[in-house]
Amino acid sequence: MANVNKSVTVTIPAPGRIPFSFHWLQKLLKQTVVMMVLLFLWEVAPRMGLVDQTFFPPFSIVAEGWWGLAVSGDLYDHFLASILRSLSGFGLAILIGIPLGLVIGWYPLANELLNPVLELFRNTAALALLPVFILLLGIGETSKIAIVIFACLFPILLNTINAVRNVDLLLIRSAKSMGLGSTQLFYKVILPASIPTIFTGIRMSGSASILVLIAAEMVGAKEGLGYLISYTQMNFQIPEMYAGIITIALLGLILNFMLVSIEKKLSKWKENANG
Amino acid sequence: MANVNKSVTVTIPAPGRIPFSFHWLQKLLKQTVVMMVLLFLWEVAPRMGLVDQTFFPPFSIVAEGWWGLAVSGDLYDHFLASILRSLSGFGLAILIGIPLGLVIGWYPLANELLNPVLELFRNTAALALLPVFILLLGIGETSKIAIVIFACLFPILLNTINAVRNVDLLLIRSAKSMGLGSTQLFYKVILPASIPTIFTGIRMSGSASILVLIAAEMVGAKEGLGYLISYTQMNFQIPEMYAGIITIALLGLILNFMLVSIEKKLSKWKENANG
Amino acid sequence: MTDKIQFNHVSKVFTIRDSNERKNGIKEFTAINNVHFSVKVGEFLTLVGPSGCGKSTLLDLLGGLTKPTSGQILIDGKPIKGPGLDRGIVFQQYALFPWKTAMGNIEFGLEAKEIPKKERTEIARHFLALVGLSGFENRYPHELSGGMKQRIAIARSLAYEPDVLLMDEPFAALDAQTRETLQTELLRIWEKTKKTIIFITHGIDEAVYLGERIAVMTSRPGTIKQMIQNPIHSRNLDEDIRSTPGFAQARHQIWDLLREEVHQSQAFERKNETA
Amino acid sequence: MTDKIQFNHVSKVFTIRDSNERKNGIKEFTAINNVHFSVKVGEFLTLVGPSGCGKSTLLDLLGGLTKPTSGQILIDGKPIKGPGLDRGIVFQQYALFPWKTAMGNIEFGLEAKEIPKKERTEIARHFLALVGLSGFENRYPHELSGGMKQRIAIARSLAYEPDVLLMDEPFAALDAQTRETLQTELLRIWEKTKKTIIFITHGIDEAVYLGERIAVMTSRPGTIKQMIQNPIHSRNLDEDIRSTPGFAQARHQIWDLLREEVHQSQAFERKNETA
Amino acid sequence: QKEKVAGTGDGEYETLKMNYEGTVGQVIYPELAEELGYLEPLELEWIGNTTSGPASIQNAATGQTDFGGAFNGAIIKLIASGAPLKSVIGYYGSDEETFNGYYVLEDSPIKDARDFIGKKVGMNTMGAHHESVLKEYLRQNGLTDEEIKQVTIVVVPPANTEQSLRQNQIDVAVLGGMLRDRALEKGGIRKVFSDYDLFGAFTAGSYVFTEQFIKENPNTVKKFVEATAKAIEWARTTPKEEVIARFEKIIEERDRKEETETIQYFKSTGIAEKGGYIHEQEFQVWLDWLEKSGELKKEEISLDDLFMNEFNPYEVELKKEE
Ligand SMILES: Nc1ncnc2c1ncn2[C@@H]1O[C@H](COP(=O)(O)OP(=O)(O)OP(=O)(O)O)[C@@H](O)[C@H]1O
Ligand SMILES: Nc1ncnc2c1ncn2[C@@H]1O[C@H](COP(=O)(O)OP(=O)(O)OP(=O)(O)O)[C@@H](O)[C@H]1O
Ligand SMILES: [Mg+2]
Ligand SMILES: [Mg+2]
Repeated sequence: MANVNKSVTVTIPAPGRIPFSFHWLQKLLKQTVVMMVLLFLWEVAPRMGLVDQTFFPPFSIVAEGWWGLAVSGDLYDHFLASILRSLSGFGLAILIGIPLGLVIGWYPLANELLNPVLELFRNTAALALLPVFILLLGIGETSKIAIVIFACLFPILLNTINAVRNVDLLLIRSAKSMGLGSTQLFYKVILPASIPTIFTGIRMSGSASILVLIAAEMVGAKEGLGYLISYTQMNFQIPEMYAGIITIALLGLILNFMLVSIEKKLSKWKENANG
Repeated sequence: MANVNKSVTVTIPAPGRIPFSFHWLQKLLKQTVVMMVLLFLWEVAPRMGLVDQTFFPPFSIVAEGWWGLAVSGDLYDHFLASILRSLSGFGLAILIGIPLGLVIGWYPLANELLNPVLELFRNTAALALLPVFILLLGIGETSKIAIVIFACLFPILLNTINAVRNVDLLLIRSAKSMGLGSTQLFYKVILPASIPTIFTGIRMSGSASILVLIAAEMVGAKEGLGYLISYTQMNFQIPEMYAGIITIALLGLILNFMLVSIEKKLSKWKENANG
Repeated sequence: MTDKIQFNHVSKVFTIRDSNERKNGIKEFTAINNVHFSVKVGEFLTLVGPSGCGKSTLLDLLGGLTKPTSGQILIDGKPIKGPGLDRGIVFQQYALFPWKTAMGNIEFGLEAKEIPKKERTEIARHFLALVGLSGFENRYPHELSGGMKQRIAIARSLAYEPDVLLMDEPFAALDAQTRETLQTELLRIWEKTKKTIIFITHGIDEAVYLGERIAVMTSRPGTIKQMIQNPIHSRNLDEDIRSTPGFAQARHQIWDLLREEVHQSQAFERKNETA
Repeated sequence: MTDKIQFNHVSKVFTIRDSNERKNGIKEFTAINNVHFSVKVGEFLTLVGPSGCGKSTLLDLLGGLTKPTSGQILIDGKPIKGPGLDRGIVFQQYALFPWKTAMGNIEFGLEAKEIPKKERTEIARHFLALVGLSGFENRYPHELSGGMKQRIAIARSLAYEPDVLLMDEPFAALDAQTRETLQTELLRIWEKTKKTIIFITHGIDEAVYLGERIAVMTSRPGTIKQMIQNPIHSRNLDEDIRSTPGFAQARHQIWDLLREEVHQSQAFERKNETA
Repeated sequence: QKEKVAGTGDGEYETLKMNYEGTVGQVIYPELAEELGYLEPLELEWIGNTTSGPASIQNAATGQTDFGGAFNGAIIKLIASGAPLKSVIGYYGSDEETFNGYYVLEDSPIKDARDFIGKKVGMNTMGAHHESVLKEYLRQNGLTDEEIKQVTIVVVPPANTEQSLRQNQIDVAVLGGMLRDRALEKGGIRKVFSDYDLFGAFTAGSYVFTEQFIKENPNTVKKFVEATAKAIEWARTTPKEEVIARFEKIIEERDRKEETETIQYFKSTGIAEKGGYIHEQEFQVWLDWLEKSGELKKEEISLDDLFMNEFNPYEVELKKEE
């Protein structure tokens, strides 16, 4: 899907808008306030007995638990294990998906033949295959990384195929008129023109890599954030469990932020690369 | 993300292409052949001992297992349970996400305030919250549907917000020049203009709903395809496990197909609504 | 004849964000300055001027989409309150609603006027025929050529029977042949309906061909530089009036007037852009 | 003067899918028929004709992007083998590579010619200056106005020093002022470099203003209807040549020739479209 | 929906329907009690299958189910974390036929506790029986806390346990019941120790209710414990073949799309005492252990907080014996 963002952002002026120079600071302030209110609710609701304090401890206790894990170094170990798995699966998916997608997209026959198979795999929920991966690859790193690869591969592969197939015909003709051969055409036109669409796929894969990994780590792991959550849950260390969840959310935010930054850099020649 | 597909499909002519009139039939034939080859490999590889037959039974045995489940009615029960959960979670996410997104997108202040919170939630892997949902909502239907809602909500919500914010300013001005008030503007311009982008979100949610549900059903359920898989795995009914996986893949395909059809119908006024 | 529209010393100042300065400074920017002229009932006035001189701004003011910073605009002697169905705007880009058919688009303004469905259809059919597009009722905008789209936009503005038609370079994006055809058609419609028309254009030929009077604007900040009474009266629409000496002479006069303005504005822009 | 380009009874037939028929029928479609003319070295030929008469097809043939069905096209007496750097094409839409800066785009053809980096930059700078865009080296296409983009496209075609420049309605999408400026610039460049130029246009004014000779084509299937030697020779570029009686006369002659063709082609299209 | 019956006198049950989680392919004693008619007029309402002991008692604590069952150590942890639960009757344990063994490959270098350091032990749940027994074994054999920490615990789905061991993905596999019998049939593995070796015959896990549920439904709970105790006694004293046949019947009749294969491997209940009566020692071991390892503060919890036998019909008889 070669998505060209053609639209204009409509900023409907709010009545009584504040002078512009303060705007940025004001925004940050307001957003902080919203966050504080949410945390305050989290703190107060269990203390007032609105929710069961044992299973939904107040934020301060969760924060304490998080700090304990952080100081002991456990959190870092789990975090590291998860991010390494996620990144290696994700990275391998990129290394497999992009070249394969380029080839499939370039040869219409390949695309025609493989399309239904790819559609089938893409629509197979990765987690349904978790038992298969465990059966075939065991419970070690291999199966965890493999399932991350599986989950990440299809968004990247299908976006790459689409990107290649949707390169503007005009650009191809233009390059041909300048005497470019097939190889040069591929490297100098098809590839750069495809990058933004490919990156959409990469960004989709980024969140998939974490989602699937968490589930995989809950089964047959000895470290990682998914393991941390299920372990602490089983041992009724509820604050620590929430600490693990918060860490995963942060991991997701960081990964997304990184990908958006890279995307912006790579497609700075596009009008609106929206995050 | 208002994605307007501006690109042209480049069909690079393959050498020695076959006369057009047979094309469609030929394509189907070729694709069937590819599928058959894959199934043949699945059949032969375990029989030749390339993979462990216990954990990767030949296709015929899996098909037999599938047939057994289908005839006994078990498969239907599991399938029904899963699809009902998936659809109700998905449906509720739509019912919540779209109106909420419309409101947030329409009021810039709301968007400004809530943006970081939404980003945080969006990047929190839904499955990490599975223990929390179970703790708070129990192991019944509520928590399973709730996690499906969570997973589906954010793609829909964020796409709706973006859709509203990116409505072409020109159309708004045009409608205003015809004397439309705020309410009419919303119903007659903002809403229809947003539909395609909203639908992108809905389609993303569709696959998320299945992925997450499978994982949720693996923990604490008494029926559903996820339960079927984990249960059969525990009981060494490996062919039945594969049968469950195949059924999930089919469920994914069907849901995707349905959503793409609806999308095509709703955005037939668009140049290229690509699936 | 009485005055239909009166501009009384109208100025418009925008406050814009100064993107050059880091500190989010604000800048005042005078788009049009002390514009003072009037248009008679049933008159066809064309308005030419260099790019960025404030032509569209002037039209927005007249359409009630923005308010003047100083001065007053009167229609039928009364000041403008906001947008209204007494004025129809045809925007430079065809601002058709992409999700509505040709018919639906023409009916749009009529819906706002709350005319019953049946009557609406009748009126829409009439105007569709007027712009020569009977038989295209159910086409969506993307299924129409540029010229057809613009004709629909004109039909839409005519359909709700505004007294005044405001047209902002409506033919700019069309190819020469279509443009000439539409110009001829517009004159026919004007003669038939006797609306008051203000027509903005970049093209000197167009201004001379269409206008009873031609207003030439200065470059930024825009004011009316000169009002020219067009000497060409005989409107035999099937004759090649553009190739007559009278046309060439009028054209030359405006060319001279505009030349200094265009040079001035281009020099200004180049300075700005390289800065 | 010797002939640079020779069209020897060239015809082009497309086989197209018949979308009306259900059975995927094929239809033969003659785009141009028995085109026979030649262009001298250093000549500026303009080509006018109704929409769809095969002008672009003719240019594609000349550029080597497609092959004639019958007949032969010679350049310097030798038949065309394929695309080559001896001919430069400027396409109707600015076919700039969006991921390359203005400089990068101009250098593109030079890269294909394997000119060393340093020299490339020098040449590119020279041509950037020639089209009056020094200082815009590092802008990406989306940061340039339409007129600027087209000037870059022209500079790119000039940069690799083709003997023949093929231009397909290069100024069609520009506003009138920019168009006139570019026309003047093109004539300047032509006088400086003495290239052979074939220039396709819809605009009669443009054809008369630019061409030494003007080829008028019939409507579909296109052939050369008439070759007109343009009587206007004195090219004082700062004079308003378009307002002289000589110009008006030449314009009128072509207008008459085209009128019947345009009517014929429009009738044909309307029939087709309502079908 | 629970049907409340007014009054608190004998025979008037406050709640007639009890929500519970079952176990795939197995029959739990309350189910057996229902089958044998001991439970009447109470009824069991199956709401799903449990995934692990800790999850089961957690669901009981949050009111998802009315009772749950888990390893005694897990029960202590949950009570310590603030959930007011009470164990009422034991329901599983180890004896010489039914036990969990810690197996290694025939040629493995692991011979005794010291060899576990730095190795991976695969088991199907964390925080429960297998883990605690392992740690107790290591502790009894003189390993320090530091050394015990170096033994890695890996969660492995039951179906994969044997395979993982044979593929060297884990060094030690905890095997019991059907899994153990199947693995032993194939051969090539040997036992390092078992929970039975360590403790002798002992009851390891109990059913729990929330204190609130017990307070509000004393008669129901009493009836439940009585019936379950009698069912346990029945299973303890009836010939194996007959028990298996009864289990098979129950499984077939309840129609939960299960296999009856697992049940064929039933050998004994493993419950050490009559009617599932809970001995102090069965909690004390884990309490001590948790206190020593620092997971619990000393005297944070007393035995009285953990269990009660007063509903058990065999209490009187057994108390006398003591
Ligand atoms: N909403 C706005 N905020 C700030 N500046 C504006 C706004 N609208 C227009 N301008 C500025 O006012 C000037 C006049 O704009 P306007 O669109 O009226 O020009 P124009 O004569 O229609 O030009 P063109 O012929 O290119 O359409 C321009 O410099 C433009 O940048
Ligand atoms: N690749 C192709 N396959 C089939 N038909 C084609 C192809 N290219 C062009 N045609 C058809 O040939 C005819 C001539 O097309 P061409 O683009 O040369 O016209 P043109 O004179 O350039 O028109 P315009 O002025 O609108 O650009 C058109 O009817 C077009 O539909
Ligand atoms: Mg304008
Ligand atoms: Mg063309």
